[in-house]
Amino acid sequence: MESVLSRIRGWLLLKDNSDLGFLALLFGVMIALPLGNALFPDGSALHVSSFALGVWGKYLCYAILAISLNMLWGYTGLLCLGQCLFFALGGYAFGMYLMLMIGELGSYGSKLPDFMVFLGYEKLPAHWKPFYSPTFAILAAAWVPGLVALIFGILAFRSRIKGVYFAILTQALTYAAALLFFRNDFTFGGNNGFTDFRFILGADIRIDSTSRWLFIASCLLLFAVYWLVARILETKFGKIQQAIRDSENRVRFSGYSTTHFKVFIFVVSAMIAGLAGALYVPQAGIINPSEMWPAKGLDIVVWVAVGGRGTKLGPVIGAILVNLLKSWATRAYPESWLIILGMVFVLVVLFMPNGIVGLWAQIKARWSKGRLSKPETTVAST
Amino acid sequence: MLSKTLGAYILRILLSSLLTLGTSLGDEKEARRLLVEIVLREGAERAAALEALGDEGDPVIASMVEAWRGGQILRYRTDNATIILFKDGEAFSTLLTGEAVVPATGPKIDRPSRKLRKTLKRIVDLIDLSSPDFDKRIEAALKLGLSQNPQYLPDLKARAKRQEDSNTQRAFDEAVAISELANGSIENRLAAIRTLGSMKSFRARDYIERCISTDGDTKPTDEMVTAAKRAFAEIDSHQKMVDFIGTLFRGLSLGSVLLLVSYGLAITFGQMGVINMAHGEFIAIGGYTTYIVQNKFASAFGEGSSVYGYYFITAIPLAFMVSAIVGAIMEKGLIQFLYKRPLESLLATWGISMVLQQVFRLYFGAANVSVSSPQWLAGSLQVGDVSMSYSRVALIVCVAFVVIGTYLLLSKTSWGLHVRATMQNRQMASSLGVPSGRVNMITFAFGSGLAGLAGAFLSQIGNVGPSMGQTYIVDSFMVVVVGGVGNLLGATLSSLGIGMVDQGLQPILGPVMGKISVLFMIILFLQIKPGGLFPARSRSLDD
Amino acid sequence: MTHSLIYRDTDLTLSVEDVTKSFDGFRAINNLTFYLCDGELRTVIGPNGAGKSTFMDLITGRTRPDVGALTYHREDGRDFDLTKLREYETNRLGIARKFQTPSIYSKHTVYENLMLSLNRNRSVRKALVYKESTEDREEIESVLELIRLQERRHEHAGSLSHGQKQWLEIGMLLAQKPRILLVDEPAAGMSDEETERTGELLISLEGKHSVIVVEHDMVFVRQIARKVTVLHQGRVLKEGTFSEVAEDPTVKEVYLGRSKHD
Amino acid sequence: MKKYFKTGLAAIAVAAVFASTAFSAEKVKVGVLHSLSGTMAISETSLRDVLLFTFDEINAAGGVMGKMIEPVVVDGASDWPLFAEKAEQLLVKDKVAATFGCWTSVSRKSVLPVYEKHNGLLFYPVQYEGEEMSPNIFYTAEAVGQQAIPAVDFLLNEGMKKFYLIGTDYVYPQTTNLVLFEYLLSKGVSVEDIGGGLRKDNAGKVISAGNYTPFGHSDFQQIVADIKKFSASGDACVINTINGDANVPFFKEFAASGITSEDCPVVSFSLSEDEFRSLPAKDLVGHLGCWTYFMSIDTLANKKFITNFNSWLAKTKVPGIIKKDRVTCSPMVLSYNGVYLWKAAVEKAKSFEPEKVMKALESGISFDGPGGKVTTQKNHHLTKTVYIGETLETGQFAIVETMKDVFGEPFLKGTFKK
Repeated sequence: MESVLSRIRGWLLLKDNSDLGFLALLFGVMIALPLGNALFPDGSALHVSSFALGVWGKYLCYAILAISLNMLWGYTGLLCLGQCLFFALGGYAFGMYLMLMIGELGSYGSKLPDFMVFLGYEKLPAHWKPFYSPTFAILAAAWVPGLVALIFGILAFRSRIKGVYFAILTQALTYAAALLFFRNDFTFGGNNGFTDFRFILGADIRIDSTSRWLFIASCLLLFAVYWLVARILETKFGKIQQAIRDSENRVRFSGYSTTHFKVFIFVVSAMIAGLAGALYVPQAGIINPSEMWPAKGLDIVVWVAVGGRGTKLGPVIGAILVNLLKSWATRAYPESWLIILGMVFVLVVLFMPNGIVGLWAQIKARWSKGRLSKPETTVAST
Repeated sequence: MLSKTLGAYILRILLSSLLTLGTSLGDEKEARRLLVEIVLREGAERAAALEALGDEGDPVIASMVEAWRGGQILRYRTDNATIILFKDGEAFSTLLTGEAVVPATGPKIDRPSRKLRKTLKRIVDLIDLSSPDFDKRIEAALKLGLSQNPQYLPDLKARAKRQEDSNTQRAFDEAVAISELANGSIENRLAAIRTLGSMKSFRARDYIERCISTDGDTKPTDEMVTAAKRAFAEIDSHQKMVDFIGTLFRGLSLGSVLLLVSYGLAITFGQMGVINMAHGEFIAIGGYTTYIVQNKFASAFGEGSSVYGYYFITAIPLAFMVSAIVGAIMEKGLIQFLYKRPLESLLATWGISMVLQQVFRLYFGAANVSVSSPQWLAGSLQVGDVSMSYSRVALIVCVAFVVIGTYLLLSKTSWGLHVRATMQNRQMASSLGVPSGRVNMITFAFGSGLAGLAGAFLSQIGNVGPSMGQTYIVDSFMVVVVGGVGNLLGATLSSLGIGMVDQGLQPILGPVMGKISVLFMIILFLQIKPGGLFPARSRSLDD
Repeated sequence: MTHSLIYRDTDLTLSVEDVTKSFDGFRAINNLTFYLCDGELRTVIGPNGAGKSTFMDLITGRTRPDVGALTYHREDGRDFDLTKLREYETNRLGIARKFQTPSIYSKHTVYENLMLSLNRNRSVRKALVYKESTEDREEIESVLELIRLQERRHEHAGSLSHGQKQWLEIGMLLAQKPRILLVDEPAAGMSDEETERTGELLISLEGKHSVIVVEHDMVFVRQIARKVTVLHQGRVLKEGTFSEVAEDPTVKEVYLGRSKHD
Repeated sequence: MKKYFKTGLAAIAVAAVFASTAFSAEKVKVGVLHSLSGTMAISETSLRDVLLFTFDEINAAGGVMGKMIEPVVVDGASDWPLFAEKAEQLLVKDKVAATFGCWTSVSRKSVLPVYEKHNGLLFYPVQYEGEEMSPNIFYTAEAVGQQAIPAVDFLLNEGMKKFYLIGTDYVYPQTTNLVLFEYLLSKGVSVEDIGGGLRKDNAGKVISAGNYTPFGHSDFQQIVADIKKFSASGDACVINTINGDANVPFFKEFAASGITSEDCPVVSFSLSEDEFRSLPAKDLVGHLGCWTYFMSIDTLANKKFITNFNSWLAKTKVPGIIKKDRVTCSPMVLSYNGVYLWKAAVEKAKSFEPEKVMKALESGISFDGPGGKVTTQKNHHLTKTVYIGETLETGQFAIVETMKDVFGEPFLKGTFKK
């Protein structure tokens, strides 16, 4: 048993058993849920509805998004309030492909997306053309947010904008982008954004098997991203990342260009967020500029904080739990769910400074030797 | 409400005129009779009565016409006749005589049609030509001039000679000239173009253009075309000037709004390091307080009463206090545990913000609530060709007070000293005997109170609703960051600067692109000055 | 000028010439000139606000001077203009700095702290693929021995005592194999015994590295002092041996006289 | 690790409980999908209220085909992907027979594929830009031809010569203005007399006009100054497609600048009685609105509707419903009509099957609603009466023009030629 484990550890280049546990669970979910959807009929106890599959697929995308923010905030101490921008950009990139795949099934029966026909376009704008290729679209879902992050990151980190300044600036960035995308003239559908997708990679997007494959894809991406983060954390790079969080000056005075490191991690994180967005859009069925609205950026921060920042599992748990709570409460208590959710945030901040993941350690610390020790907080610098 | 206060005013005039039995009484009676006639009659009779009314010229007509428009003229059917009533608040009087009556059953509101109202407005304007109120006189003259109706021209001309005030003189001259453009002889038209050009009247621009267009009723002469060209140049350069000054004012006014909403934040965030995402909801508390005060005044004194106008004066300190108290409670219950974890304060206050918004929705309803401006804040101040609304002027004045007041509080009081000491070094200050717990609470309450104050003022120019604060939160953080966290002078300059740039860009780029450009300019500005205008200095390396 | 007496042209490592730096009109450094020789142990003293921190900031590239030249002379004879370099670049040249408050990675182990301080594999790419070599391990072990933290190598740095943290930071500096060490108040918050050991450690570095020690504690300064530079109002007030400096009336007036009860 | 696994299991269990909610025999479930929180809650909560009222009214009268309506209220939270999720939840988990909901076009667009996928039935009640016709959506809403065009006709009749177009920067205002621009040109209004900034296509030809502001814009100084300039020479009016609460700062600025409705009337398409509750009505006296229902309509049906609604409000125990000073407005009545049309269609089709119900709706069903008779059309829109009203100081409209039996046509762009 132990040898099997260590062999798997060897394959995955990971040292931590809990990482393996999570990845195994994820693998199980990836197999079990789609099987439950495909094999068991509606009404069976083991049946997983396509709706549930779709919802969980979205949660997984949120989890990836949360991980990408955690890379920045939890491990590098850079609070980005504009992570939603990268997510949305990735979504838009893949959404463009999906829009083109509608073909002549739109309201006007034109090859152009409906909103273009309406705005009087006679031919497809040049920057839309490459998006007929799904490969290009998926790559763009990573490099477009990556490029934005690169430019913004170089500007911000070179002039040593950090802490609250960085947070507010990223908020300004996403706010400006949202306003830009709201414009009808910006060739991305304005406020209505992209909807009514029909085909993805040749498959009808509305049938169950597509939902299953999208769910599996979400699991795989989460798997890959989780592995990547866990792997990076075990390298020297990961240690420098955390060193930057705890004492950036020392890192700088040890001969490291912290700017390079921060830009790198910012770009990687943006690309991950973009890919999550790309997978999210076909499952949510819509992308519009409100996904970039500053409030969305704060939502992601909340997920990470609730789950436990600076931990590998925290963002995953936070994203899923908060959204599960939201899904449930908007149906069960449509009038007062905001109050419930708001109070949960306050209580988590007050009593669980390390989030849900940290709760375990917190309780353990209290019980062991009856000590009333205050939990050590993973405080990223402001 | 405006018309109701007006109604009270009319009633007072009525009473006094009845008592003194002044000379105007006869005219007034006639005027009232004609008005009743118009209300009651149809078609041709109405038109005739209108004509007659135009000749009458009693000031009471203007007020009554205004009351008619505002639904204060009612029809009341008795057994044998229809009586026209004038309603002031809850009291009724007959329109014909002004006697107070108590109708037995509900009278029905009578309302003039759009077309009739347009004509009536013109008659009122004609009457206003001799109004003792210069502003009214100017407005009336210009309106009649712009109508280019030849029948008013003699009247305008005659009165133009009798104006002793330079402003009214100018307005009459302008009105006459514009009317001449359509009604005068070729020479008169040429002279009018020249006059209007030298007056730099941009009201006249379209009219001059029409006057020299070849498809008009008379062919323009070459001389007229040259004169028009010169006039256009003069008008356009004046227009540019006015636009520029207008933009300056609008920039100042937007800057003041930004300053007001961000000043509280500059204190709680800048001085205390608390990122209060619920700041916007404190603004909303201020707005709702104003709303409640307004309603209390309305139910206690009636909307028509003169006391009602003071509701806003009462609401300002109350809005401050209510928000300050809520702020103090929040500090004691939540924020004080988070001073060492500023980013966590962001999350907790975000939660509070969600809760507060939904509480507003459940208590006041999801829809926005209506807050009306007191009469003394309605309307606008006209300086040359630039108009500034009173509510915005009041806002700018208030902001000046807030800035000076805060400065004095922080620099001249012992509390201010304590605040500055605590903010610089929390531990040191408390070991030196500064009651840091209390200082923190008061400071946070003060910052929240300023947000409430902002809410009270914003109720005069914008929405009061559950999410009113969200509109401003991103902007206010931007202001604080650009100014330099913790620096009130920086916040002042940055809000005025952002306001000016925004308003300066808007005419060129439009509101949306203007706003986007401002955001990008802020991002670039922080590249050059990463700490804002006045960066907070710190000796510690790991700041 | 005072400095002209005490440097030899041949083995200079650092020259600071006519440097001025002001913040908002306040001259933190005022026309300062300063030279440092190879292997020299120099102590810099001065009252609060004398410009000591700014002086270090200027050398390490943390701030830029308004006017003046800062030059680093490498062993191979090449000169580098420090006013154009950033912190990590000056550090890679061989200038290491210790901060007043211990600046270590408290969430990392003592061993990792030192590993991250080694003077190689400092680019993003190399950090991603870094594998520890025997050489690296030996180097870390030798530093651990020097700072006497072998026993605690796998503990989190945050759990060390204040003095140990100071030592760890010095160890991290040494792991960088620097040519110049800038040490800001190394004895602050240490017990007498720790202070003395720190002094011994610093003295042992003499000859191998050029060391600038900024210090307040006069007992400590007396212990380690070779040549002492007194800064006052952003300029060099006096340079010489400890006793020369201590007996100088102007120094007494501006500094010693006032800090008697410190 | 175990602990996380347990949490996951618990979550799955919770979801499973939802899945097994039983479908009741003597009841029929319908969905109510509106934003009760977030920015759109301002408008949409009233529709929730009126829908709940309508269901109670129908239930009191015996229900639909003998079945009691059981509403399932969900909060879309002004979050468009959440709208899609909630829609799917209603269709898959709750198996609702029909859904009444959405306000913004983007929310409708986001749920449209869901309704098509699961073959559901959605009634959409709010004036919109048209250019859409889903087989699964029934639009009780006003199309552009039932609002903007009649209003402009009215203004042209009034002798207006200059038209200033303003709106919020999103699809509805831009579409409406695009259509209006074509329409105004076709009526002989010259391009120079259309204000608010012209948009040109690549060839330099003017294709539309309009001054657009961001959502929730709060500073209208510049625009009002521009309108003042534009209207200085008289006979000008403003066509206002500003969305929701941004109207408040606009009208406050407009009134403060001293322009009155006699000088330059503003006709608004997104301001109903419900929005007027939050506006100081005196600032708006004499400005115009155009809808297919006004609260001031003087008919027995309308009076009954208002009285019943108010007495329902007094009784209801649903949290968060404001009981005092309530008004009714067009989107509310169109929601109300939607429910009754659905009832009639169900009874005609003798089935709750969405497909059959839609067939019945397409066949032409009439209902005498509070706003007059409405008749369903084959194109999923309604033929109805259009009213133009003038704002009173009470926040009500005085009806100045009534146009009967106006056909609802969603595709208008390009139909007007000079």
